[in-house]
Amino acid sequence: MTAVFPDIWPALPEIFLACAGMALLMIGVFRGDGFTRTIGYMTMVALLLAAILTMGYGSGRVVTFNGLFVMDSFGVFMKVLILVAAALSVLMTLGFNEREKMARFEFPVLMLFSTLGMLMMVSANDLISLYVGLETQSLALYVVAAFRRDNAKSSEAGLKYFVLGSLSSGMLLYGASLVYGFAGTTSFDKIAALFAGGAHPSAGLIIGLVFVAAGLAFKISAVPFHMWTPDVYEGAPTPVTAFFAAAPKVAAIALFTRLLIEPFGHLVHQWQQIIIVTSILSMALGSFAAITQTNIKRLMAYSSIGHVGYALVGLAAGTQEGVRGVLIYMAVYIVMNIGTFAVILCMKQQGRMLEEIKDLAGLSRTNPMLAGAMAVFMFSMAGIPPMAGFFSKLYVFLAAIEAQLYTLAVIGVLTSVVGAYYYLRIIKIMYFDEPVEAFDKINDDGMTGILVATGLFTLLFFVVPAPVLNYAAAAAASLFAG
Amino acid sequence: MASWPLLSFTTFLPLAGVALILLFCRGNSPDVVRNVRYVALWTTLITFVLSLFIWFNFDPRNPGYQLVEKAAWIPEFGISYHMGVDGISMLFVILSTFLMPLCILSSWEAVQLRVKEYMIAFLVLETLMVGMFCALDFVLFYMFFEGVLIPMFLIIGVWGGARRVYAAFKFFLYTLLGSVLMLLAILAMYFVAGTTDIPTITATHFPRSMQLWLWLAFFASFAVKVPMWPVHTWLPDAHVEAPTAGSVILAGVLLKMGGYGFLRFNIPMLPEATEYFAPLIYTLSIVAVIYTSLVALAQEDMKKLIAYSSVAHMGFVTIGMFALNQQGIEGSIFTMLSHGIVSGALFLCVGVVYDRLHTREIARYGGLVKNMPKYAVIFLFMTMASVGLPGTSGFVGEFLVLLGAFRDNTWVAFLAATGMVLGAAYALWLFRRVVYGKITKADVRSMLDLSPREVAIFLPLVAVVLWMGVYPSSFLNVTSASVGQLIQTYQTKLAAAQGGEGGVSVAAR
Amino acid sequence: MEVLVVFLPLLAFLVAGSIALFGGPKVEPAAAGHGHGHGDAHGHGHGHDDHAHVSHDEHHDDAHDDHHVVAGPPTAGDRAAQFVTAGAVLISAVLSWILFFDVAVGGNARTIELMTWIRSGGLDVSWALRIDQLTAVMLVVVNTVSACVHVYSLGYMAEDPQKPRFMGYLSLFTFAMLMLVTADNLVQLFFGWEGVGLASYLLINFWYEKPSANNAAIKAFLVNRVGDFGFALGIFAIFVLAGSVQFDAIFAKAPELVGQKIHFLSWNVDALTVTCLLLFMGAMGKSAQLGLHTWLPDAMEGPTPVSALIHAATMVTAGVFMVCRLSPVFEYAPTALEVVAVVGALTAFVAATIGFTQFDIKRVIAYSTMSQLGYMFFAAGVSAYGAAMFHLFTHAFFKALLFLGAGSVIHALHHEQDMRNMGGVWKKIPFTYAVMWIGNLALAGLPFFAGYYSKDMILEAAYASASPVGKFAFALGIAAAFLTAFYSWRLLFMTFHGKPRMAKSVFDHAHESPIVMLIPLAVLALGALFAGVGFHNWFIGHDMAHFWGKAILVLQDNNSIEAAHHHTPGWVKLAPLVVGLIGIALAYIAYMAMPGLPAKAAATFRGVHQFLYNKWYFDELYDFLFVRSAKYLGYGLWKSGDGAVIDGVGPDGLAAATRDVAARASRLQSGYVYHYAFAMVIGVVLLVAWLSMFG
Amino acid sequence: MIIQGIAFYVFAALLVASGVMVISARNPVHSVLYLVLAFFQAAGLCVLLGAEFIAMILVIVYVGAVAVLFLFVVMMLDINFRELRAGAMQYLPIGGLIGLILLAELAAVLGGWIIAPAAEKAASAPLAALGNVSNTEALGQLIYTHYVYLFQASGIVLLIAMIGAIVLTLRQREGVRKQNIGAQLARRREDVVVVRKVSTGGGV
Amino acid sequence: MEIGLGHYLTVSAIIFTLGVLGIFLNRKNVIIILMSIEMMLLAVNLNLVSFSVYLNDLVGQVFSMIILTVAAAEAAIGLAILVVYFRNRGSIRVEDINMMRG
Repeated sequence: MTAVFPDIWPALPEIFLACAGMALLMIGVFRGDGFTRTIGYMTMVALLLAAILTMGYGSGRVVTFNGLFVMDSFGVFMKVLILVAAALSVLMTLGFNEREKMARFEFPVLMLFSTLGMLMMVSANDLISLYVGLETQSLALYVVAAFRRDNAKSSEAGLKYFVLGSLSSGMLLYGASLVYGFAGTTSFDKIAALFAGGAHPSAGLIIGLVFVAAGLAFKISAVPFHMWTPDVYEGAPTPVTAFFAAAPKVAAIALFTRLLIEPFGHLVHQWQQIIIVTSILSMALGSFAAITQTNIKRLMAYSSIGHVGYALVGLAAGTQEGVRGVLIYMAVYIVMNIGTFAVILCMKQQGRMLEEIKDLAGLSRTNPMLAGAMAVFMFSMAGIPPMAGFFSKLYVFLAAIEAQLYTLAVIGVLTSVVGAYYYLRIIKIMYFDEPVEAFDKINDDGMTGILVATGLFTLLFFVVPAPVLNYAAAAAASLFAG
Repeated sequence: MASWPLLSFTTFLPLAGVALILLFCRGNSPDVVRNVRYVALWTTLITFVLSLFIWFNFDPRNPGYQLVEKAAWIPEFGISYHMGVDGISMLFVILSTFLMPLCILSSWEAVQLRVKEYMIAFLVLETLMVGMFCALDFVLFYMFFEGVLIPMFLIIGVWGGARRVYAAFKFFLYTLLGSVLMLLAILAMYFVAGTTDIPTITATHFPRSMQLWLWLAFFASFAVKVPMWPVHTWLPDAHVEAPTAGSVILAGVLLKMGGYGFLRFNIPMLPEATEYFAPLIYTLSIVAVIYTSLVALAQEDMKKLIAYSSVAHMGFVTIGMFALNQQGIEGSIFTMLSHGIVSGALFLCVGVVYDRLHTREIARYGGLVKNMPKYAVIFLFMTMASVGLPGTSGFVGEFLVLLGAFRDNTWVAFLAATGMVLGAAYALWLFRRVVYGKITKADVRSMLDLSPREVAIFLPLVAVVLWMGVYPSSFLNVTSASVGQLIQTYQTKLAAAQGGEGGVSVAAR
Repeated sequence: MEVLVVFLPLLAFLVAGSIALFGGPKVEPAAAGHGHGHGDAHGHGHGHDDHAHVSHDEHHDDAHDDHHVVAGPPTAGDRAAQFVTAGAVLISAVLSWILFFDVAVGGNARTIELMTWIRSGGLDVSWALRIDQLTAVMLVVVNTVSACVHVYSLGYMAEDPQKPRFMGYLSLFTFAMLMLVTADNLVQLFFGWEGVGLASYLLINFWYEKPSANNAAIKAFLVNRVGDFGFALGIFAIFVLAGSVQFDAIFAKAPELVGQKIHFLSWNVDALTVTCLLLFMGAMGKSAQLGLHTWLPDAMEGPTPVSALIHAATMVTAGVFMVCRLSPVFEYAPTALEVVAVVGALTAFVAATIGFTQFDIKRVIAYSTMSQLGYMFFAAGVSAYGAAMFHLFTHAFFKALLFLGAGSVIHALHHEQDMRNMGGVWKKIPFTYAVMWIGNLALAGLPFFAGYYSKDMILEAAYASASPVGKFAFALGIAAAFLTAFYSWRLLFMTFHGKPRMAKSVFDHAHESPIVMLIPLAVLALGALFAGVGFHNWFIGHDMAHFWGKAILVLQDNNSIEAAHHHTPGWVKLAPLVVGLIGIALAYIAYMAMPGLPAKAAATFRGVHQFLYNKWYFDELYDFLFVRSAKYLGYGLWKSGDGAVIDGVGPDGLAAATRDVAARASRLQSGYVYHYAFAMVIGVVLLVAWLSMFG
Repeated sequence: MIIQGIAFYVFAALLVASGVMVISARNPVHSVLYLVLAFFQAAGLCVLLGAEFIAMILVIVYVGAVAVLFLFVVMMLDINFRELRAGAMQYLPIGGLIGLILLAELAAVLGGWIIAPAAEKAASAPLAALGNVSNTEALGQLIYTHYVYLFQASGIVLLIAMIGAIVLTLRQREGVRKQNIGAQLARRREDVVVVRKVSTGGGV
Repeated sequence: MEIGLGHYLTVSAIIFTLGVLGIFLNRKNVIIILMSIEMMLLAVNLNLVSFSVYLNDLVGQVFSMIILTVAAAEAAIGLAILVVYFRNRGSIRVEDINMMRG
């Protein structure tokens, strides 16, 4: 049992981010809050650099750090997604924070550290590294949720998120301890090897798995572990909400997927039921509860719950096609979600932020481009072709049908119709209602850029969908090859 | 000519118009608005001319797909960009492109608000409609099929009447509900056939139990679209609230998407289920014909009445196609084409008076013939075409449908033929209340007859209705080979499934 | 020539229609008709319903008057329209007489293919002109009467500002009727069939401001549609049986179909019987046979020339023509023939009973028409097709004459139609009086007048026929003949004799019609006088077989005319004449000798009178059964079916349920951390329980 | 063995009892103290198991740092405890039921624990491989080598916690005089001292 | 009276359950919730240590150490958030954390 210097190259993006984070922290400390915007840009650059580093990884599966860390195409796909999402989120926050007088240099740094935690989650190959990654991400998120510390809603959001998040961590840990006890190891590879031999899982292991799954379900806000989501989305500062809805969700889904497919891939019959149930509940709740909402952030929370339900449909299939569906789903979801939040961040009148859906009234008259972009996102989220959202749903349902989960698929499409209702309601308010007062002009090039980019992606995804689909397919394959 | 992708050009040309509008027509000055209108008109006109080339290049003797274009789209999934037309779809393409310039013209003055968006919505709609009829890949088809909802939703919702929001939502969600189930069926088919290529899937055999489910899923989508009783209630609402041109397209083309779907998918792909469920279709269609005709009698709103009549006419369509013989299917295609023109024209007729008086309530009119003789002539002509007077397009389709149905099941023909009587009843009753009688209202007295622009809208419609009524062979020739092959496919597959017994039982008459 | 005969009226219609629509002389007649760029021969133009801009006066709406008075300057193109239409039809008429001698007398039957119409699978329908003997007879009838009516209308409608429209409609009708009679297949027949229906609708509705006209027009169209419903099904049945709708093909196939069964609705029935009955249903509608007759009296809302042309001479006889045309099929369906005979006989009788209680001069003639049509049908029903056609032929002349004569009276009396307000005018309008006499004599079947030859032959044939219902038909026919004579002279006496019952000013102003109206009357009077004597040899006499050629098929066993020639007792031949004379005598007694008698009789037999006066309550019955119930049902289905049930349970119900669920779902989100934690724990507990039980 | 058994039961009983008191004590200060007690018992159990390093950390980190932190906060927030006492346990029945079910589920499973046959081999850091060293030494050998990733990552977690705590709670109060050492040090005599001649007897 | 793994696991299960109960039974004081979380983590640690010992595998104890570290960090953050919350609302009653719902 000799210690070997571990192969650190697969973890290069993480290491880079960790160093960058500390460096930026130092810069921030010495230059003060006035330097926040620069730090923000630097954070974004760091995230993008990390994305480039990730893409430079290539392919093939490498396990390092004594089996704690794994890197493969799946990881590349998810990490790039996370990094890009995080970078865009950072870009969106800059202007907002300055306007809302919460521009503090720690903010981008915390987002960066949180992103680091997400990367660790994606690469986790051991229950311990899973936990550490998860906590790295979560702790930073707890803080940013409560970042507007003079705002009661924000601090309440932080508190709720923290309390429930800790509970979920506790559950996850308890589950992990059971898994460890009943499998004798925390390493994913070894657990997988254990069941590859056809070993019948003991009841304790199953219960452990349930607890772990519950903990992770919390992170992806799947029903019934979703309860925090609407409150936190509503209460947290809008850019934070945008961030919440994007990158962490990808990371949690990635982790969840890896956990279920790699170590517990052979127990698919056991966990499939859990996933099916949560998936159905999530889709249903996401569709129904959103209908009565008046706050757009809250609505987006329910929307994200619903979307997670759809992504889980793919996971429930437990097949390579299913994972592929999940990946495509997440990729598209991230884009349209960021786009939607970019629109939400543009909702302001005379410098005042608006969060009510009815404030969008007549947007198509006062700001046709913004309304157009929002309409594209809404149709996409509703899954109406030719928007990207249609394709993402297509592939998860494809997987479900292939796995013969017909009931799940039928419930899925039916709830998507219910869900379409509230997306349409937003469009209705923008297009059919009379305008009240125009929004302020968007004079933030970054925001405009994000809107244009995400809008075009969502709208024109159908033209050349092949690259994304192919990458997703390769990523899914790498998960099953290992 | 055939060497370049004619279908794609026709499909996507309207988008070029959209681009032109977006790029060059900025602002809201009257000049810009006028330019927008002209761009839209010319785009649709050119598209129509282009679509005529499809007809010229179409070989009516060839029952297969023609002008086929195929390009890799998502090759890993067996999904390709596959376009082509056959005798069943070609005329619908022409119908769509034909109605579109008329719609633009009819909105020339009626739409003053947000003209740019309006025209863009219509142009996008045209692309989607044409694309849907050309698509030979399921995913492509579904994309166009569903995509239509978006512009139509906006058209109803933004430029519609008082209850437009309710109508738009009802339209959207109702149709969406139906079609998502179809999506699942498409996916299930994909796993059996390994591709979403429509010709390939048509050649694939599906197990009987699966066929039943698949059929129901497709049915859910198309029945709503057609619409069949009892899922028709979105139609009256949508029609009443939509702007005139929206109603025209809705009745003229969108309803046909359902009928087209039945023909393209349910019948050739799922023959056993088709045979099994044909009585269901018959029943629902007959109920539709009688029920909605009666309901139409009771209407007080012109558009609603015509909307209900559409349901009844589409009842004929579904009866015809599930008679599954040459006359029935050709008749149903013909009825769809004819209904597309005639009901479109009727909605335009309503639009004409709506533009003048801003009400569709029948009781508000009366005696129009006195001041609007030209209008009365055209309205009557279209009413008669709707009633199915021989010599107009309405007759040929209705006759063939009933003949086909009679060959299959006399009860069906018998009950459906009552629609002939009821149809005449509500149509003439409407006409009498609106056009005949004495003028009692001052505002009606001051209504002006058709303007040259309006005459220009109606003349092509009248011409086509007559053409279709007097010399329908131009259209029937196009469809016959493909319909023949469709029946052949259906019967061969059915015979194969039933272990050879039966065979091609009904001689092709 | 054949093409010219048929399409000249269409051309005329297009010209007149354009003039009516666009008004003024600026429209070049040659170019006007087909602004849509289509061949002028195909299609009946876009001027179906042409209405001039000039408005009407409004003083007629309440009364039953028949004429609208000018209230504006005549349209500039009036004259052109009149010349074109009348001229075209006159040419057609002349040509058709030439054709008649060529085809019918000369035996040159032929068919001219124009172009394909509908071709789908085995169904092959063309536009074609079938000119055989039957057609030739009809051509003559249609075009002659039509020409007369066109010319008559020039005078009768002189004061109407919408002459072009009217003339256009008349021409349109003529064209449709010609298409009907020249049809080579059932579908083209149907085209003409519906075309005349449309023209009838338009013409009844000519004075569109009158609600009664509107209603009558719709009624006519709808009742006809009910008939067409059967007709269409009959066509389908024929196609299924014979594989074609072309006459020759059907006729060739018919003998093979005897005894064949067809599964119709839920029963297996004799194929030919059911087919023929369905076709006959169409004929019943068009020819106003009992059950589907209610529209005909109401159709008198139209201008009188219309009644003469359409609702007496031509269109209503289309049913008879159709049955005769299809004689090669009907002959093989004896049951169907019996039904035809019975329906015809009943119609003849019922219509006559109603006719003698009515007071509206046109209605009386209308019921008379209906009754005569009944004769024609039972003639056809006993296989005496020649007799049916002959009666059709003669009836066209004398009935058109009667109508136009009545029109002349109405014209003279300033739009008065009620016979109770007439009387004593015979001196004022002697010419009209004379032609009315001629018409009535022909109608009543007095010897040497046209009706005598045809009607007597029908009755004899019925008596002599082998058909089991022949005697029944004969009996009803005789009864109807009696009533016919009675009401004809009742009409004559009430109208022309006795004391003038109208306002004095009206009486003083009564005057003979202009010459342009009298000439047609004269022509028709000649027809009524000589059509019987001149043609009976061809139609029903010894040249019959040669005359009809292959156009009519009578099986040897059924040849009732032949039988009538040889085996009729003398009293049968005399009976119609005798009852006719009795009828006239009674009418004289009742209306000339003892003017108070009718009222007393009506009071005595109040129930019967009311029953007859109210037309056997058919209208009320139908109104209750169909019209009201349809509207009630429609309204109910709309409000409760669509509204409450389908929408209520379907979209709206679902939406409400969704909103409800949504409200509950969001209420779950209480905002309390402990609830959230609790939910999570319960989730885990349940999942664990689920898995430990079923995992 | 007996002693070990007795010790286990004592620790376990006290652990459970203090655990109950933590969640049921009316005064949060008492809760914290019971929590400290619970930690001590847990440490005792660890010692019984032979994991003395973990036991020490429990005492040092939890008792020494975390629990005291709690205490600080409890005191600092200065809550009106009387008000908090009322009706705390009204949801006990349903909550207790769920708790019992959870416990039953767990216990049912845990009772049947056996070492999976392959589990021995699966061990990532089997004790045997480390030789005969103390628990602390063994952990030390592992944590900086095989588990250096976790070690570093924990560092980052702590860093985040630091940043977070500071960001959230540190307040730069406006208008509060603060010592500016740099400014003080950079002060030169010339900048602050001015020598003026004051005319005698004229006053200032 | 052999003390086996089962005993330890049972104790930790009880503690875990108490922690869970503490989170949702407590309606008054957020701090109690934080303490309950600590108890849950304690139970986990106990579990891990006992498994580690019985499996003769130190990984469990490494895991446990990491958890301890992270738990400390978590406590710090949690208390920081609590303080922020208290400053805003002047209360840490659990029932008051109810601004957002629906």
